[in-house]
Amino acid sequence: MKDQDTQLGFYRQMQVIRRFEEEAARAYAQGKIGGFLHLYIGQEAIAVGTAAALNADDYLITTYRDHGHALARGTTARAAMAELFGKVTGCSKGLGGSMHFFDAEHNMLGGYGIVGGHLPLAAGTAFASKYRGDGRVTIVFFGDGAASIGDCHEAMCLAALWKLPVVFVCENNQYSMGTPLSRTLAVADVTKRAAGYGMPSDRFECESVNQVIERFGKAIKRARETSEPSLIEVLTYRHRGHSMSDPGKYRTSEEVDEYKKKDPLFVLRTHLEKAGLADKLTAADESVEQEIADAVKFADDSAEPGPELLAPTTYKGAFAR
Amino acid sequence: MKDQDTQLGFYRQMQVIRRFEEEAARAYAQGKIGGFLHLYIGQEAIAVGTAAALNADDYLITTYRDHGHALARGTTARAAMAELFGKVTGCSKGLGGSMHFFDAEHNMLGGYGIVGGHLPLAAGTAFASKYRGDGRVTIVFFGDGAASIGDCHEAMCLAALWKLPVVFVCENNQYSMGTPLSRTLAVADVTKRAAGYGMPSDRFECESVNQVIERFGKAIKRARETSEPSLIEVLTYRHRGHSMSDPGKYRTSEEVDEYKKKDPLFVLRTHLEKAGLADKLTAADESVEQEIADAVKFADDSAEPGPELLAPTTYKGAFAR
Amino acid sequence: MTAMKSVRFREAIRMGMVEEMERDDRVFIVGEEVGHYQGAYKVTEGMLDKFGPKRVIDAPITESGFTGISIGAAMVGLRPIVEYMTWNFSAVAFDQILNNAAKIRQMSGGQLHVPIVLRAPNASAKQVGSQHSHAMEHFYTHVPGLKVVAPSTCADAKGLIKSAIRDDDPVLYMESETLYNLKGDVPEDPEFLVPLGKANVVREGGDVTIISWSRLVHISLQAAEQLAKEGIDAEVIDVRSLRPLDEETLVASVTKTHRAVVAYEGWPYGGVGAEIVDRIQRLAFDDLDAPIERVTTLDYPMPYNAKLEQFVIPNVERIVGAAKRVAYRSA
Amino acid sequence: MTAMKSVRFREAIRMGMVEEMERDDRVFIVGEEVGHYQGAYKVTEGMLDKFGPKRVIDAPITESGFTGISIGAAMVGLRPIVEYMTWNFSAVAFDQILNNAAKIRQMSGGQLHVPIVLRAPNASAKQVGSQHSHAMEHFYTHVPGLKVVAPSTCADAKGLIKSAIRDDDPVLYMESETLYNLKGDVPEDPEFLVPLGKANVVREGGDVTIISWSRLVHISLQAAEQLAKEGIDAEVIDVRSLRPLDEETLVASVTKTHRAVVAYEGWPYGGVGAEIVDRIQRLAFDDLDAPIERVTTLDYPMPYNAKLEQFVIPNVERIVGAAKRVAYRSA
Ligand SMILES: Cc1ncc(C[n+]2csc(CCOP(=O)(O)OP(=O)(O)O)c2C)c(N)n1
Ligand SMILES: Cc1ncc(C[n+]2csc(CCOP(=O)(O)OP(=O)(O)O)c2C)c(N)n1
Ligand SMILES: [Mg+2]
Ligand SMILES: [Mg+2]
Repeated sequence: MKDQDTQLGFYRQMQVIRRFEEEAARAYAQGKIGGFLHLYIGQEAIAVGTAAALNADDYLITTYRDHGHALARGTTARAAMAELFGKVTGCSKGLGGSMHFFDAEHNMLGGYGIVGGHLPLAAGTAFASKYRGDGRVTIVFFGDGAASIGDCHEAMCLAALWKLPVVFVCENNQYSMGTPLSRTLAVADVTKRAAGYGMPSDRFECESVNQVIERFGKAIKRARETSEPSLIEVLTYRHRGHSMSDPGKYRTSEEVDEYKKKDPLFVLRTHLEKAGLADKLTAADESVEQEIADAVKFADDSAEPGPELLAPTTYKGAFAR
Repeated sequence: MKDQDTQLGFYRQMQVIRRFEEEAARAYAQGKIGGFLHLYIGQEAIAVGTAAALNADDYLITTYRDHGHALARGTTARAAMAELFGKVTGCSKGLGGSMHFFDAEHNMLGGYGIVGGHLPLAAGTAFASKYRGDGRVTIVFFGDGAASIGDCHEAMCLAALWKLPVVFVCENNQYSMGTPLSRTLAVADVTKRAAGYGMPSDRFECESVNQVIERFGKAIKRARETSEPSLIEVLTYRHRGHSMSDPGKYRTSEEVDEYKKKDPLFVLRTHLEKAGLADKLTAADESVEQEIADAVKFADDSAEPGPELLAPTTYKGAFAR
Repeated sequence: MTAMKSVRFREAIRMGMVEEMERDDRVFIVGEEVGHYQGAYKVTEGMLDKFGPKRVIDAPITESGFTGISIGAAMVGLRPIVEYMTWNFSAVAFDQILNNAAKIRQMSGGQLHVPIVLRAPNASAKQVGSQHSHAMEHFYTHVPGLKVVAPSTCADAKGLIKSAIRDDDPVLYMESETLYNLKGDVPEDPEFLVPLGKANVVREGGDVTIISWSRLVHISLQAAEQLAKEGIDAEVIDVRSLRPLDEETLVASVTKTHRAVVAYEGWPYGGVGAEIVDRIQRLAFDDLDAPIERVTTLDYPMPYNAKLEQFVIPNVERIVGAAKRVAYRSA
Repeated sequence: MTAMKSVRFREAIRMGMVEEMERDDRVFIVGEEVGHYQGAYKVTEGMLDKFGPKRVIDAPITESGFTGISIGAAMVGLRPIVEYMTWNFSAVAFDQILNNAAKIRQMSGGQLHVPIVLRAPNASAKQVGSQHSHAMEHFYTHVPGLKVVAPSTCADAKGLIKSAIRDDDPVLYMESETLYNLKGDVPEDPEFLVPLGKANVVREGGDVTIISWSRLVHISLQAAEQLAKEGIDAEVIDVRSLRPLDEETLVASVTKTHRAVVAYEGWPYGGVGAEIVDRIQRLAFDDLDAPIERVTTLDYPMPYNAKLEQFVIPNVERIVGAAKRVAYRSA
């Protein structure tokens, strides 16, 4: 394990995401958040490891399950919570909502709601990097449920053909909504596709932030140095239902408990405790609580976006329909 | 080589397709045929072998390059030529044209113009066969240029997952319009995709009808007996441009000549000549000439479809828009 | 007398599908989460148990693929029902619907046809945002070869889904998540059918015609109540069938009221609303005493914020305002 | 005085693209056969030689993929031109256009925008049949976030493609294969721009307004000649920009002529034509002396047979007939 402060930092980042979403779930129950809310709880190590493995100016694009990636990348809990509350101080001015977090400053180029539709966009930002020679890499996330859709295929075909600096990551949490992998895919291993695209691949079960940094790091390096795309499959697990409206009845509580024992956040906490860092962990937890409480208050107190925002975000400048 | 009469039969079938298309090209130049006209010349052995390998009630679906498959399956040269001439006696009543040959009686379920869009349809007819347990197999053809498009991927994913009795055949004639394979695919071998779908595959250069019968036969048998889909890639070559409007400048005449020497129709003819069948070949050629001449005359003489056909082919029965 | 049963809208759809699946074993349903999960919005609840996995089929996220498969199956004689999780996701299957479902009858010179039903919730739900709030009828009604219906009541939900399933051409059936819990009486008679192409006058009135469908029918009825208080007697028409469109009923009403408002979800440019305006101005020109007004979703992508969403979608106030303007009771 | 050059329509588009690519190295073009093959319809002829494979990019048949890639590239500052072989094939990229190109500015709260041009030949060519003859403007104009233009002259072809490339939002640019050989004068000035949102009165007249765009402008002008012989003086308007739509110019004309015919390719249900009808009846109600008529493609998929194709697409006769009817010169 790398130096303890770094680990403590990762712990804190994961804990921010975890606690952010737990509070979001509560706010959803209170009716402060509407629409869909897809929680990332259980998968945080991936977002935190990704952010650590990337340069600040690399691009990240993901699905509607986007809170973790935004927070890890640098979006403040305030801006994130305000977005969920539909406030103008939100990262997408309250126009996007949970599924559409955008934070251009932190090169978080969006959460997207159409399964598969964002993968070509990521190949496109990578295309732009290659075109300009700016040395940036794009990383894009998709679910196991997205592996069969056309745009996933087209994005990979084109990225491989044109050698675009993009890393495709399948966050395989083993379910697409209520459907287990075995009923969506004829093969158990998504990376079996890579050879057909002529792309290198990697596959592992996510245990820790370090491991994510190392494994993603290789693919990011390859993209940056030789402009070669990669396909990575990370086995992970979401503790909650698909979205707030899903009770998740299709999984046994044994299965969920089994995975909770392997939860990277829980494992790291236990490890750091054993390493004698209990006090620092408590301090971290407390500061996270404050940060989240502050975010909720900020979101509560913020103003809503007004109708005057609609025209200039539909088109630039004056426009007659 | 199987018995000589059978071979002579294959020769005749190929010759019908070849001569049909040569005359179609001429009629196109005379303005009797409009729109797009994509010739199959050079690829005939595939259509003839396919028809021989299938049962009469098996389904066949293909692209806009569909004359060969229709003729081999049993569509008369008359109905085919009349369709090109836009006549009501055509196999699609003159409403479809070259790209949209349909002959339900012969289970030729259509030529389709949107690259990739017909592959899910073929998985669908196979789905129906499995649903009904009618023991039929569907075979579907697509070009090398179609391998990267979304619907190709989705059709294969679903056929493999649901174990549908369908054989996917990539007629790899090495060009999609003016683009050689190397500029459309990152891998040289389309069947590399098969493992990612969990599908058996086969790949060969088309030399003869016999070989097509044997190799396709295995996949058809697998589909019929175990309801397992397959992916087959057949390397082939089109002697002409992509369509009548394409002079084919992107290929050297050396390359074209090289392939003409390997032309399965030419090779078979030479072989049968050497086997002492020159007279029978001449007789076959003559009867083909008559058949095609008759088809042209029939097409010339046939009536055009009238506007009264339009409403009942848009919807069944009376309809107010 | 016909026996009636009080059910929710989602059950009415299900009743219709179940009856037709019992009647005709060529009918099956395919879509994401329609089976084990019992339907993303529980429309198909219990159907997997009843009909088994051969006829109630969970599909991976491949809308273009399973739409195409269903079209292929329909070409050779099956009668598929495709459920999209919402109509928004049909956008990735747009080519299949436009180029195959709608075209195969004609391209084949009438040899083949495509008896298929595509159904899903449509238009706004609550705060589902930019990519999940489309009113897709405005795209699909444009296409000859397709039929499009959008019921607003439980009885119509049942009667129209049954007619759609029995129809020999592709029928696109549009629901609304916001109506799934609506209660209403439906005839139990398994031969109860609501024909495609017939609008329904749901409130008679002499001063202005309000034309609407799906969720907006309920909003329009509220608007009519309010107008009544202000002395304007509105006739409300539930179009139900968007294509074929029952222009006779629309024209007859406008011939009586001389004024019309079309109120529905969807953006203002083109679409079903503009088509209705065109028909009325063309077929009832001399009877019109005022320009026809449309009350639509405003011309923006759907914002997430709840108040902005309400601002953008049509509401009672805007309908009342439009009705008053066409009745020259305000500017 | 502006120097003029006589070119063909396809060259006018190319001139515009080349000038913009010379001016701004963020502009590139991607599509099937745009490079080595010199363009399926030779619009991009010579561009690969001039700009090299980095900026003139041959794509595999993956319309959704390369549209999405171009949107992604535009999000971070490039200015892509996407050529579809024809607009028909954009149907497989429909979701990218609807859900990404049109939505990203708003979904992101204005942080990102998508300066992209999508262009291709549109509508009927000659006997290309059912799946290759779509007039796609009727789908895309419905969507806020998109702009749609369809020039009919060489000068507009050049001026509008340049404006489209310089625009900061997605612009869909619709050509016609049947116009590619048309000759006309275009200004050589690299700052010659035709603004989006401005219609053009291409023939003045006082009796009836014929509203049209793309290929049909030329047919409408022929109809106007014929009408002139019969004593009806038609004003012909080339809409050019379908969204934004220049309603002022349309209304001003109808206010003068009191009668309108809208003539264009595309099916009758909904679409741009219905939208134009709605605007006129709403904004010029009191000035209208007759119902507005539309002359459209008939409500069928496109048949292959040449005579049936001609029967189905709008022609001079049908426009003349409609104009006479609205002028009450015939029944
Ligand atoms: C094209 C499309 N079809 C359907 C949906 C509805 N939908 C949203 S998320 C989802 C499941 C996705 O599962 P997966 O890809 O495994 O990602 P996860 O939610 O597990 O992170 C579905 C079916 C959609 N958003 N887009
Ligand atoms: C979705 C789509 N994009 C583009 C086209 C235009 N197009 C027709 S055929 C063709 C080339 C196809 O090549 P290939 O798949 O190799 O088949 P081949 O013509 O060689 O038989 C193209 C680009 C189309 N028909 N559909
Ligand atoms: Mg998943
Ligand atoms: Mg090819």
